[in-house]
Amino acid sequence: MDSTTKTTEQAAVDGAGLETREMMLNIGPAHPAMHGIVRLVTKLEGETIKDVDVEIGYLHRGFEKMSENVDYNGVIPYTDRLNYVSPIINNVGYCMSVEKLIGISVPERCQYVRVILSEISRVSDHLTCVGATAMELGAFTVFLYLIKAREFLWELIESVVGARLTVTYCRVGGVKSDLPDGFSERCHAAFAETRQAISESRGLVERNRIFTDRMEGTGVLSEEDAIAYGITGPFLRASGATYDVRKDCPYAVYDRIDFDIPVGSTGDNMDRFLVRVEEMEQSMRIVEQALVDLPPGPIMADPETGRAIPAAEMVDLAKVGDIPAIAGGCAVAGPTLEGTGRADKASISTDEKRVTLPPKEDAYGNIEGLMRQFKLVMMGHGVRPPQGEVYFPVEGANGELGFYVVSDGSGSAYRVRVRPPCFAIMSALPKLLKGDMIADIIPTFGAVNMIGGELDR
Amino acid sequence: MPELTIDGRKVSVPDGTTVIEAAEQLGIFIPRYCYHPGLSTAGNCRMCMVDVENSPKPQIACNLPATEGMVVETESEQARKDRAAVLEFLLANHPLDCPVCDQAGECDLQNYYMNFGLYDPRFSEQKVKKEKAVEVGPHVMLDQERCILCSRCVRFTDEITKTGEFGIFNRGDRAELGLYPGETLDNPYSANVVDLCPVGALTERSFRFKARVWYLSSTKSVCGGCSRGCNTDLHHVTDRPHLNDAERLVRVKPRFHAQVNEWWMCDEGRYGHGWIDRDRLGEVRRRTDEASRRQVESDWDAAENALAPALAAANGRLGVVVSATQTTEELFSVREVLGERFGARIVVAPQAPGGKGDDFLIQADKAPNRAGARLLGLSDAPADGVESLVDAAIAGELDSLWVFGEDLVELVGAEKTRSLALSDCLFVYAGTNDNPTVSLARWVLPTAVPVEADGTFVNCDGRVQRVGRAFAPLAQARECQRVLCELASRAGVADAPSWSTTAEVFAAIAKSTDAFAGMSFESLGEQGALAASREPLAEAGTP
Amino acid sequence: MIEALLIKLVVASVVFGGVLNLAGLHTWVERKQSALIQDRIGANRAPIFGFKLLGLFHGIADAIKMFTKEDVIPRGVDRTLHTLAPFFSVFFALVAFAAIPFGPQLHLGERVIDLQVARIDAALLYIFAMLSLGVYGVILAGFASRNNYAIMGGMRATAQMISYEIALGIALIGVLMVYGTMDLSAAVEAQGRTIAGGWIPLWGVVAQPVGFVVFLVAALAETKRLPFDLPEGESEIIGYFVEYSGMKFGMFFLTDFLETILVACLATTLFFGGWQIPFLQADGFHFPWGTEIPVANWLYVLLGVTSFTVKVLAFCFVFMQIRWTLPRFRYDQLMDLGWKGLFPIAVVNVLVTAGVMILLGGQG
Amino acid sequence: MAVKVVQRPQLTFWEKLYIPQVLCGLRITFRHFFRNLFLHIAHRFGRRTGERAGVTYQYPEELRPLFSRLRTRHRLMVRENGAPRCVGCMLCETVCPAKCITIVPDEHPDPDVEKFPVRFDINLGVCVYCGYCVEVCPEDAIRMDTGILDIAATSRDAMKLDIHELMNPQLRKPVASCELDFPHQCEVHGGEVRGSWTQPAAVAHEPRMKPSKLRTSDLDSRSSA
Repeated sequence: MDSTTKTTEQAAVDGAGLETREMMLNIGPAHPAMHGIVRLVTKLEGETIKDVDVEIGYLHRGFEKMSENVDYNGVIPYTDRLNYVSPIINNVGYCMSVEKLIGISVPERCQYVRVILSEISRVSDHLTCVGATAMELGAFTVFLYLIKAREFLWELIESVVGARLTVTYCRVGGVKSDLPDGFSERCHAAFAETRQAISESRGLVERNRIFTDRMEGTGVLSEEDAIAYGITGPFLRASGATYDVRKDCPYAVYDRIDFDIPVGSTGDNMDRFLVRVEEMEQSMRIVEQALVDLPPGPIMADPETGRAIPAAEMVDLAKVGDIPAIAGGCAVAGPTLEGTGRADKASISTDEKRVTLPPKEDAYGNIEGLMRQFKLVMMGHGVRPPQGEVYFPVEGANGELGFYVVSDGSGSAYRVRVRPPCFAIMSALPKLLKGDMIADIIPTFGAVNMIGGELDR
Repeated sequence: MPELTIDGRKVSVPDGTTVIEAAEQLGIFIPRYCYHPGLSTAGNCRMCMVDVENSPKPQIACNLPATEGMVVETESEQARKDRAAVLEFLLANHPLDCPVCDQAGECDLQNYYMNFGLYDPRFSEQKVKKEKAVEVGPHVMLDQERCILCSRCVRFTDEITKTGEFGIFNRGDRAELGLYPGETLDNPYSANVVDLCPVGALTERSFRFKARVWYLSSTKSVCGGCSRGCNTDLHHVTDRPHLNDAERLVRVKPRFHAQVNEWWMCDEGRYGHGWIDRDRLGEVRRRTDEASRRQVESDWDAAENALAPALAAANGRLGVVVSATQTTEELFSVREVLGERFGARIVVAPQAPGGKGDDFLIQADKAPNRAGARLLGLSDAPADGVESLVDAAIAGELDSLWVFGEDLVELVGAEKTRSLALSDCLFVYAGTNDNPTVSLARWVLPTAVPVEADGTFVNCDGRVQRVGRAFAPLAQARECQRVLCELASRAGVADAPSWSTTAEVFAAIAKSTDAFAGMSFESLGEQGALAASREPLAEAGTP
Repeated sequence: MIEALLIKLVVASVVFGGVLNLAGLHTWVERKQSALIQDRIGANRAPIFGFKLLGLFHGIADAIKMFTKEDVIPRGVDRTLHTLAPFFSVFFALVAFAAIPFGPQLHLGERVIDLQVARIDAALLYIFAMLSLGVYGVILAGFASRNNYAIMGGMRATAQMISYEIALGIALIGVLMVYGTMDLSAAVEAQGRTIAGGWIPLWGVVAQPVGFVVFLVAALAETKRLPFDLPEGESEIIGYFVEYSGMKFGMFFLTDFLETILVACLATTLFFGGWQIPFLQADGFHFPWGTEIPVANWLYVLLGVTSFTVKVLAFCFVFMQIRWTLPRFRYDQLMDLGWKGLFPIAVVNVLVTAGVMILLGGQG
Repeated sequence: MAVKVVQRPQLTFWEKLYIPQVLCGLRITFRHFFRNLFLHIAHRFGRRTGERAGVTYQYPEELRPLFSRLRTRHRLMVRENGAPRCVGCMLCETVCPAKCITIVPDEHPDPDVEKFPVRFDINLGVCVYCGYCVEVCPEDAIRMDTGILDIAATSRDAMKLDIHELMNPQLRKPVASCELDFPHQCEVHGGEVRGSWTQPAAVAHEPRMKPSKLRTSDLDSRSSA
């Protein structure tokens, strides 16, 4: 504050009676750089920013309130739209908090699958963030190279999940489906493309003085300030702190995987850029290790999963009571349900029958499975965690993503609260921007990687 | 008074109590299919198996009398395994019908599987086919495949209605529930077997495929079908109008009340709710002019503007016909506003002729609140009270005549009603449903039906019971007491009542009427309370 | 007299028509080139009778769109200036082309035709003047829009154009000194000479390599395209034309392309021999190893015009490539580069050139 | 904890002069440019078709290869006799987080089916493509595997798919004809299908309940058929 007033006084002296006025500039809510919806009310002196007021709330979706009105699994599509660039991490975070609330753990393979897809999501998130920052600095080609790489990762996600962005993949007590055949090979191929795109993009900008001049020394935030603001994730690590939920409070199987935490030294935009670039490499490393360590699912261990019976036939036979004809068979349902059969279900979902839907064979072929299916879907009958409250953090792409879930013992949450990583960073934005030039909003805001979906919920 | 231990907790119960009842006292629920407190014990489903100390075998809790020092385990590993095994047997021949079964959502097979079963299915034999979708009576549908042969329905028809239509035929896995040859399940209490059936074997025909039970909301209420006042649960759905042909009230289920109806209710009351969503009066209507009988839509404001001055000028030249189907609160507000403030002559419409009762639940008087009217002092003493009132109106002795909810055409005949319509008397009809009288009135005021408004009925035994409010009044319809309060204040009455809730009206009743003294709307609760009355009430017997 | 006028008219219409079409074509090139750089396919629709021609008609579609779009004039703007600004921009960019020679003299019978709209003795000064006046369009647009973004864009553009014009001008002084003329035709003709025993043509880039680099950078800055597109900076301040729509916006757009072409023309004319082809002289090829191929005048002119066009297009291509490669400067960094980088280099270049010329005895 | 401090680029003198890095960048962009240009031209002549010149697809003409699991527009599965597989159990309507499914069931003459939907609408303008409906369907009656991605429409009404469009993905509004075999017959009037839900189904005209005559002996022939 002191420095600001001083410059004003100084300006008054320099101006020697010439009247100078501050210029008010509304950046956003409809502004190309304000991806997502946010408004920066800036006070400018020439090109220099004297004051910034960040206004959020344009994208309020009512996530937390909606979560109270649907059952526990019904919240998952909503979490897709929190950080819509890395939705799987949100899925994982929410599901793990509910699992903690119920007190169940998921099979190891499921944990690996969650880690693999989370890290792929993280890479795609960082690709978007780095690419968008570069694009807003004018390097459009970099953006498209990185988006191209993201495309390969999204195809990877599509092959597992059945959607690219609105994944709805995790379930309370597991994930929807197992990894498909040939996932590992496709994954390596996609990573090769990603690495190529990243290296080309680095070649275009990293040592280019135009770029480094824009990034270095702008948006500087010290480690103490970052911690004081409650900032987490790459933004905090760029300032030099080493906090990472995956290391400090390991969940799933992160404690078994070897990876580094990249940290910066000065806490400027250049560090954030470099930390994100390095994190992508580390994430790919994690995935590669996890693919090696992935415990084999029963599909691989036991090829004898029974005769394949089309689902419709199975339903019809079961309906007339011809159970011998379908007993031991494996249901061939629609392609979107690949990887949800009995063989996969055991390795990707907990065996707690009160939490997860039955394997398809049971739902189609016997009354117990059918009843279980109904009980879990019918309103007010589904998953019912015991009374209690729980907080569970995961390392989202932007930092610590925590879900605080309160259960009153009924079929839907009493309260769901998200700790979105963007929120803390956005509150530090005025401090980051004050004193910089108007053009510095672009790299700084880009490095914040503001995601309206999780910021405003 | 034997004292026994169930799951480590001690309880002492009267002699002859079974373990299942003793456990219930402790709040421990033992799963059961065949056991029903209102029926004799059969003990054939074997679901209620518990571990008893010093007993070599598991015992069925429903038929095991509590004895001194008995130690019962309901949650031991053995008991769990037993129950799961029983369930597995029961489900062996159960068809995969949840998708088409109306019971899904309130089915004890589903509930117990998730709570007590949870075994991995092993059955891999051909299931036995039996008949599906059999009409066993006007209200009930039977699916023999789904039946688990608990025999509750058989015992109901044997013990409660004593009509004995049902029986279990054949043996082993061919055993099936059926009607005795030549029988149909058409006794007046037939639909109770649907409530009794723990699975989807017996379902209601009127509810068949109308909605899913998990969409239904429930409101505690009282049946208005006769003066018995059976306690009910109203099941309704308002957020999915495509279901149940857009009718909001989907079905009525009896609610246990030890003194009134126990677990049962008659079919007449259960299926007599169609009028709530059919032929309802939706908007205020008025006659275009004196001569013409054409009615046009109007609104409450216009109605109050027109009727309030008429009331203010009535000065005793005002007649009111009320109905014993109205809640006590409605009747009371009519008495207080029209009777006390405007000096109206109030006549209660007499009991409709031809009503038949029986010695179980059904009463001959089909009006649910005649006792309430009597307690409020609105007696239907002269049998021709309505007729003389209408005559007076036609003769010009009355300035205006208000009719609440009754069909004058039925009471005094079409001819008289028509001449009333043509007379100078201001004929106001306030009611819920369309009838021949409505089109003759000068003003038609739509009022809320009991399920759209709170209120109380006083049954034939003098029990004051609350009618629940399930959903908002339809279209422009308003609660009767609100209409009257607003009219009174619009007419400039100095001490116009200003009740805003039913509880306030009831408090006023309790203050002014001895029979209700000491009661409050809240204290009535789910069980109701007996009105203190010295007068003999309508002839009635307890069930 | 009338005949001479007609000839001028034809030449003028060929030049301006050609340049405007080239600018239109630029939109297509920009799309397609960026697409190829970025592993995309680029615009390939807008068929006419089923012919798509790799999306060439998108320019026409754009033009139709621009013309038919609603022309919004926001409330509170200075209507006159707001309307005038785009015309200013386009006009000055366009008239500057008048001084560019795009081919050698054409002999038509006994008539000698200059392939140049106006042969001006101080052509370079004229072009500078026109370029400088172009700033008015921008500042007027920014000022008249009464919009903070626009005014910032206008101020940035003004500062940038004025700063870089100085470096640009000084960079060209070296060239002037080498050729000793401000007449562009004469400058081009001067570049027909060779050095090193006739092996290397004495193009400006050979004589003035540093001047060329400075010119190229400053000229790019003049065109307000990446990495110097601060006045637009679509992710920062959107630009001085933020309040324009329809064809008025289209005119600013067009100006951008026209200026690119103008700068490419200038670079060609001053540094890459204009319409000259190495070893080709008015009467034919004279190769340093002694071979001579006679060439008729019409062919000579044709080759000259082709050579000029190819060079201009090549420059446009490179400019475009740079635009899709580099990020954008920041305002203060841009000023630093202009005043602390290019300006001193240009001055030193002039001094060195002068020194060398004195050493070589007055001739380059 | 393995911590890796990122290396900030230290620019050399030459790099600070912009030019080398500009050239370096141009090398990358030129490489892409000429490679893609070459491939485009080669593709024109039918050569090197194995390598793609761009990663983008020409959408309406050229569809991206979709993974089998991709959730696309819904369809209702059809029995061999042309009737819908759906029995109207409403699990999908219940689970749908967007509440975009509307089902009205009715009695089916076949006692083994019992129930079928006379109305099954999905409002695609509201659908979030979570796939829950497919996952919970106990009859394998609804699937999201049509591969149809272009579900755009010019009105909100056209985004509401009725049972005809769902059972036959080829059908789009206005429905020209109804070939579907319901227990009732549909009639098309100017693109509008009537007879199914405005009018009660044909079976409803008959006595609503028909006692089943199915015996266990019939089973063998049924299951073998």
